[in-house]
Amino acid sequence: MISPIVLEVCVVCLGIFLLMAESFSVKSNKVVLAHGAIFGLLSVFVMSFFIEANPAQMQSSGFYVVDGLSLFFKRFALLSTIITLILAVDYLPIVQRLVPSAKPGAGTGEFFVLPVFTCAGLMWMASAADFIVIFCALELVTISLYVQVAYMRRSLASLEAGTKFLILGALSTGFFVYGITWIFGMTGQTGLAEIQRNLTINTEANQMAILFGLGMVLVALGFKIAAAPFQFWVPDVYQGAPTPITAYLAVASKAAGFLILIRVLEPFFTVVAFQPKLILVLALLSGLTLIYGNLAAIPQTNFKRLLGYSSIAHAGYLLAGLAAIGDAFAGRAVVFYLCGYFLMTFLAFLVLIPVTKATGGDDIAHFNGLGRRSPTLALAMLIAAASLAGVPFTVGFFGKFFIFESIINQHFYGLALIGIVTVASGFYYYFKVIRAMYWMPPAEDAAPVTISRLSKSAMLICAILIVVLGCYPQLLMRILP
Amino acid sequence: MQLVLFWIFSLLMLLSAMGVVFFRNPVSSAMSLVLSFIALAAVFVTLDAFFIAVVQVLVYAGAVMVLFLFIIMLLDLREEKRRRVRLSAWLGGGLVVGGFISALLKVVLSLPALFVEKPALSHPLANDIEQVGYNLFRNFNLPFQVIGVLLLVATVGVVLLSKKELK
Amino acid sequence: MSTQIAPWIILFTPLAAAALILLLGRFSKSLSAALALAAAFTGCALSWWLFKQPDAAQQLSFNWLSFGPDFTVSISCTIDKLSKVMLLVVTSISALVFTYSLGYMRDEEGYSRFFGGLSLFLFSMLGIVLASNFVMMFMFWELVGVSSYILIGHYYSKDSAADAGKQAFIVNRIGDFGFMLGILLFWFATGTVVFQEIVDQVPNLTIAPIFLTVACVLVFMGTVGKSAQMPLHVWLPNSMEGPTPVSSLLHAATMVAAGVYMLARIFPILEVVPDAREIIAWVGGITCFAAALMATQQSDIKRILAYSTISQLGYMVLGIAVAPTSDVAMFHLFTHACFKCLLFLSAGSVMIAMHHEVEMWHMGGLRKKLPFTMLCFFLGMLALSGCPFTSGYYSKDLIIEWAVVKIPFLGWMVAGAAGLTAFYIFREFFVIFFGKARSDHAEHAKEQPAVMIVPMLVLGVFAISSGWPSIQKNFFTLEYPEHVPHSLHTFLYAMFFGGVGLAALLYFKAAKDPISIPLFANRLYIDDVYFWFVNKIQGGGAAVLSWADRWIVDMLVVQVPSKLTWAGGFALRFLQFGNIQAYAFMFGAGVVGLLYILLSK
Amino acid sequence: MPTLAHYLIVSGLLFALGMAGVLLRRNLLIIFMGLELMLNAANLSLVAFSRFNLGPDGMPNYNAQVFVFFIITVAAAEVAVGLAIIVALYRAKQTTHVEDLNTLKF
Amino acid sequence: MSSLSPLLFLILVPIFSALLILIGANPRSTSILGSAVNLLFLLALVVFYRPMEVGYQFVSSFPVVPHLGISFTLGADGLSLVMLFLSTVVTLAAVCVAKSPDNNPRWYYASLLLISSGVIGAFASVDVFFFYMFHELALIPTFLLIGIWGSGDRQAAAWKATVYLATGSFILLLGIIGLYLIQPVETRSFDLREMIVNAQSGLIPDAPGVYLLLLLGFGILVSLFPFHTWAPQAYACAPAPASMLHAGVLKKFGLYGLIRIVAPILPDSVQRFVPLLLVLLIGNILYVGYVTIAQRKLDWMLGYSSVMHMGYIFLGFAALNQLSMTGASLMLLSHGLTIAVLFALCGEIRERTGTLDFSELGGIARICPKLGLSFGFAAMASVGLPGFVGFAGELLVFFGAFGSGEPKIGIIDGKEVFGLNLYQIATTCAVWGIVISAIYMLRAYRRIFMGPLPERWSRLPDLSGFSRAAIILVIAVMLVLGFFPQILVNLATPALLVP
Repeated sequence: MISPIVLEVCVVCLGIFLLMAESFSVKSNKVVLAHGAIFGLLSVFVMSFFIEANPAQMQSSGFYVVDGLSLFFKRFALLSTIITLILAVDYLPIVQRLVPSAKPGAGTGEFFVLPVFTCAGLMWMASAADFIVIFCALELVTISLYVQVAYMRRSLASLEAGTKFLILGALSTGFFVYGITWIFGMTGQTGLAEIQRNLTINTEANQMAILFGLGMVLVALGFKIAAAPFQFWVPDVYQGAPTPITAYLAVASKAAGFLILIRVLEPFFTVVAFQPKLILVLALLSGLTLIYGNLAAIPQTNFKRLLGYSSIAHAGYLLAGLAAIGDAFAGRAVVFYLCGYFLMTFLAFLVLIPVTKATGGDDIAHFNGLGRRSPTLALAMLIAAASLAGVPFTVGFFGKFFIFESIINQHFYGLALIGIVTVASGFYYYFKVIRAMYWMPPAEDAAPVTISRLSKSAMLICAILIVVLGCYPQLLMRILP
Repeated sequence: MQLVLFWIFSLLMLLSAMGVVFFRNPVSSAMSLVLSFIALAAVFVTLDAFFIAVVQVLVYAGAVMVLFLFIIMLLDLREEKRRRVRLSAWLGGGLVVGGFISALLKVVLSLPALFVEKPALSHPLANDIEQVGYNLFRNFNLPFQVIGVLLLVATVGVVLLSKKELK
Repeated sequence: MSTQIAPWIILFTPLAAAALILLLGRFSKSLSAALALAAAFTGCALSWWLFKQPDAAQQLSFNWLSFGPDFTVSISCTIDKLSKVMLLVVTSISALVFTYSLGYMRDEEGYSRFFGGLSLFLFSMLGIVLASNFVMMFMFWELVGVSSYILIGHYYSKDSAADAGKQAFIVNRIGDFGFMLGILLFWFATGTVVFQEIVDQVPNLTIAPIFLTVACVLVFMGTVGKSAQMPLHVWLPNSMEGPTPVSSLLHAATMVAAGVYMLARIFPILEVVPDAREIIAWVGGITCFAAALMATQQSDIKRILAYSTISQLGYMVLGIAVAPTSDVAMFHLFTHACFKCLLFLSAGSVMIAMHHEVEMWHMGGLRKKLPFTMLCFFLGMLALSGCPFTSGYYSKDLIIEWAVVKIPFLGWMVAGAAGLTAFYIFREFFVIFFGKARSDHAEHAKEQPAVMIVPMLVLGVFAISSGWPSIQKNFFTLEYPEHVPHSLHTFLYAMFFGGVGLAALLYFKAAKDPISIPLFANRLYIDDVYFWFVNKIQGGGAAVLSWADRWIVDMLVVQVPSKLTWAGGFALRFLQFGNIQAYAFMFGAGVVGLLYILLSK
Repeated sequence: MPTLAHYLIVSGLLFALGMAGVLLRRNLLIIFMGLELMLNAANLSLVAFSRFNLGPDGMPNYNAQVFVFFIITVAAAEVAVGLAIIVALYRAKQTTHVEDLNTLKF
Repeated sequence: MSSLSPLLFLILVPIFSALLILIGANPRSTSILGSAVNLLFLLALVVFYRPMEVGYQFVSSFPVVPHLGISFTLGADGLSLVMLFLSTVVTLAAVCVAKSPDNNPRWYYASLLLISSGVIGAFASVDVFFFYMFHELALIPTFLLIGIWGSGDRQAAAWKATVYLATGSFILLLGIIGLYLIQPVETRSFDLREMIVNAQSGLIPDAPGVYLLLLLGFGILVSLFPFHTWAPQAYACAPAPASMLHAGVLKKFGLYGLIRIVAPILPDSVQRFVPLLLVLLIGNILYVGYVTIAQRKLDWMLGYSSVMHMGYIFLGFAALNQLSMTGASLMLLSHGLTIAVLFALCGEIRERTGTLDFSELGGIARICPKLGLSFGFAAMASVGLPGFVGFAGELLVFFGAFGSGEPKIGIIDGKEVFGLNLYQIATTCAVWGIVISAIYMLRAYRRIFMGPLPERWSRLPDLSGFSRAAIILVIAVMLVLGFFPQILVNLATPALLVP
């Protein structure tokens, strides 16, 4: 058996190795770095199956936990990084154009390396069982993402997105730290397990202070997962960031946020006094997020931005699932939803990049006539949009179904009612893409759409998984922690 | 005596922090920020956290502030021009800040335990450098390494973002 | 051949013929005609045979829809005196009219379609006759409606024919609405739809007289529609747009009489509901008189006959309402079938000779050109007008007698209608056959071939003789009222001769109508009121509803919610106006809000 | 003697001032300074908590101080990256005003 | 239990045909062949069906989400067979009538087949969850069919129908979840059989909220007044085969669900809201009926007429007795067949003349007698003429509904009373509907096929080829079943669990 921490060490080593390879290589084509990274991460992914989940055994004096959930999220992070790298390879021409470089290809190698470090951060987050580790890993992820969002320095949009992300991210970090401070102050601990132990012996006055701290921690995590009203950065940053990074933000970063949310809330849910309040807050956040994400998406015309709103909307559903955590299956429902979200969002981005390259833009109008220009891509997008909207026989439908089953079981009828409006809006805006692809005639000067083999196979896997899991979700449910 | 020191440094810190917020010239803001950092270091000392106080001065007042000033000079920032005063922004900002402070006060004032006098340390000359170092390298080994990677990434990022032309 | 099988053969041969014509008709015209004729003659022969047989105790039946005891609709044949007589009438007249049609339709388009329609009609009509329960009757009731629709609209390229067919169907449907409700009420009260079983339960029903009255009146609505009683009579004159054999068979002899037949079928129930009978009597009496009035001012040879039919149907309905047995009305139905059919066939013969001219003022002097036709018309006319010792004399006077006895006012009114009858029919006769030829066609008219004349002559014989007591006693068991005022007979004679005389005086050689009564000529303006109602009230109302559906219902249910959602989205978008500080502010506001929720008790 | 409440309130005020800086100032650099103030406020609270809640051995809870150490490090890294982004932005757009950053909206 | 259900074959054939078409097989012949195979296979199943046995046959079950009791359970009883028959017949007719469009014929046929597979799946599912899922399979194909190959204001129609139906479906999903959750925890299941067992053993409480959700959801899908406005527009704008499948089969899903699922499980809640439902369905019959009269175009008129006819079926459901629900089942079939033929013919007319406006058409029967004859048959079937299966359905609905409820007629407490209860008032209104439907149907026939033939239409081709065969097939089915409705009754009635 391998020691679990080896996984992160391998990833970090891979990153460092790649960095060195980048600086010593003379070739201008850095794609080989990406391939190396993908291969390396895949190996780590395979390696992860040789690790035994053992919740009882705390590694490294209580900072590092290896339970099923963390292993699952490690794999989640690895896979999303791999797909981000695939996207990045596709996106390379655009990055090259928008990075100021003295010679062709300069400054693009790091574009493939930074996600590897982010991945390491995500994996640490997955195992973090102590606020300090959470904080450090979270910052590793966040700071590396600042760089990646602002990466295309010749694009004002990218810089603007980077700045917005930076300021608001730092603001949320401030709250996060301050919140942790208070929790620490009241419990004297930073480890989640110890906090849980201390919580039970707290006075009522202390509880208020703990809630004060916890509230601020929630705010910071709300920022990560794009919950309203902490979501304002999302559409702008998603639109401005390099597309692969947008995908990475949308999937990996959000999933990590949810994981941390689950982990952090777990000890507090055990306290009877906290439970109703926390659930109320989660439900409120969920309602706001659902309404904001879905309604504001309706008038969108830019597809990337639309995906930004969509990611807010999905955060709303996920939060609703968390609010219903009292239901025995709500936790699994949330994780299942995240996996579905992973597949469909990445599939959408996988289609978006070739379309952007061929048409020069990422508006919905740029998808016009895709059904005739490239039936395969259009089909993939159709599947992605259908799944995002929650059409049956896609994984998105089951995700929504599980969530709503849980929330109705927990009697959150208000959320269910909001769900009616939001699901309807969802159909509207996701189907706008389908309309563009199939109803609209293609633009006359559109260049032919080409797809690399790597992204084609990624697309295929995503699409097939969406449909297969949409028919037989148990396949995934069974391996969920 | 401690109380006096506390008040002096705290007020100094808060006032200079207000300076950061209200000075219109960025350089003045930066200078008051330095002052605020140093005052905070002094407050740390009143809390027997000598190591942290030193780090505070070194890292913040030393490195971070130099960075800030450098950038201010580099960008040649002038005084903020008087743009239209956004009353609504000030009002809204004030409300939010006020709301936050009132929430904080509510919490603090409801906790009688917070008004207990400072207990004496069992070992008045506690070696906090040793303690912090011990913890850092033994217990907190994992976050420490994470921070290392973080710094590496930050370095790479800064190079990538600030070099005029990448080679 | 048993008496159980025969009715089934009678019933289904025409359906088979219709189906075969549908499938094969386009290959051969004569095949279609042959099939239809074969069906009609088979039916006719079997009906006569069946009439001679004693009633079978048990009839074959098969369950068309069955839910056990609650609700079962079976297709089964009732063979009793009533249905046997009606079978005779229907099949015999059909056989004659079918034959006549061979000649009448020889040059017409849609020959096969015509015979197909006739066969379908025969099937449906026989179904009504044989029906043993309300639902079966209702089914065939609807089917005669549709075959009538097909046949009236035979010349569908003509707007008037197309409209007439549609009108006939819809007006009949209005009657069926009531009929259906009546059936439902009967079923609700008795749990069955079978006539005999309902009749068996009549004693139980009489404890709720209002209910029974309502049910009977509703069922009577079916008659009102089918037998063209006021106020649903308007379709019948318009139905004259169909080919004349159709008018003759459906709209004079058989189909329109189905309503009366149906009343006769449920006569045992009606017997115990005096209120309903009173209503029926008034409807019949008023129809009888008003239609006769309208007939006096028409100039279309078929329309006069149509109004006459309505009027005569009024007699029959009245007969059901006032006479102690249904046979009184059935007797008139029987004689009327003969003479009215004859009149129509004669009119058809005139029309053929006149190249489909129906305006009688364009005719004149046809007595020399069309002697046989004139003779037939004359015979039918005598019977219709109640000339002594013709069939109509016996049957009509009996009804009038009963009416005078039961409801004197109505009785005297319909006795007056008898005079009107003599007047309008002789008016028509004189204008067509006497005077000078008033158009080219009239001058060059030619007599019809034997295939048309022979059936007419046969009917002529019946028209005169069928009322003779020696003949009718084979078919009916009549009851005669006692205490009939003596003046009545005198009055009736006076009416007959008065009518004839007045007609002769005014019209014997008239070249144009010497009198003009717009109220009658315009059918008491009833059609105009309906037209106005349908176009303005119903059409306008529907248009308003349609508008409301688009602009109110759709707005409320679809547009407003969707637009609101859209507007909500549009408004929320403006929170996203790009400024970091605004974002930070909302972030901060969110923090404060969240803290307050968490910290509040 | 100042009590824990003193420190916490001072730290809270510092945090609020930092927040005010973020909310009210329009220069990105100064906003960033505000963010640093917020982190400092957290540090102050942490140290105060660590000093007042003595452990069983009667010594401060040094974990908190380690945490402060981490926060300072992270803050430094964040400042470095943040300033690099601001410099890049300035190079591209000649501004550090938040109001000029409004191409991405709605 | 574990052996594979032959019904799976029925579901998969259209899907595989669609895939083959997308891959490159000849779209038209593949889809016709696939649908024909499906129809024959279904007829074979009907032959092997044992009508004497109670419960589902050809059952196979495969757990999909064990912790929620969801399993992919296929099975058929008489009623499902009837609906499956409807689906396969209409599918065959639809693909026969379909004319290959110029753009993207592959997707066109594939979409049709996907809808078909969805409805077949829905009717073959015993599991309520899959029943729902399969229905939703039609959502995207419908969106594409109307949006790409529609006519008129197709975009607006496609949007409206899709988003509105999706909303309705979601409400329905919430209702179904509610239905699942009101069962006692230990016996919760989505399996219809188990749900009914629960209901029969009194374990399911009266749940008005759940019922209202289900009614609203199903109601939107079935175009219950006032949620009907999507339907006429969508049907008017959709290409003929899509309208056929949608109006003919897909829309029956909702009523089938009400009769099949809601009636036996929540009878008390149904009873509780009967007045509301009666008012709404009278809205369907009378209000929509008069709106239909005002239509000036055939496609809109047919759309509204199909909405109107839903009212009768709702009446059959609301009365909740064996007669009426059997009547409703019969009407599901009859209306499906009828409206399919009507839309097919409507498409044929549109294809020939390019217009469906009554004021521009006329006298077409002279030039296209077969078209006229078929339309005549269909119109007569639509107005509920005896001889067509619709008559039996209407009759049963009327009788069933009229006999429902507390009697208010006769001698009650020694006093003579003559009053109608709610059901009877509703039935009276519904019977008036037969007049309304005659008015609009005959008017349409009159305007299009009768009257003088305008010069511009003097050279229209008559019905021919596959279209003719398909239409004849459907009409023949209507006639045969109209003459022998007892076949259907014997199949459907045992499946109806009357509370």
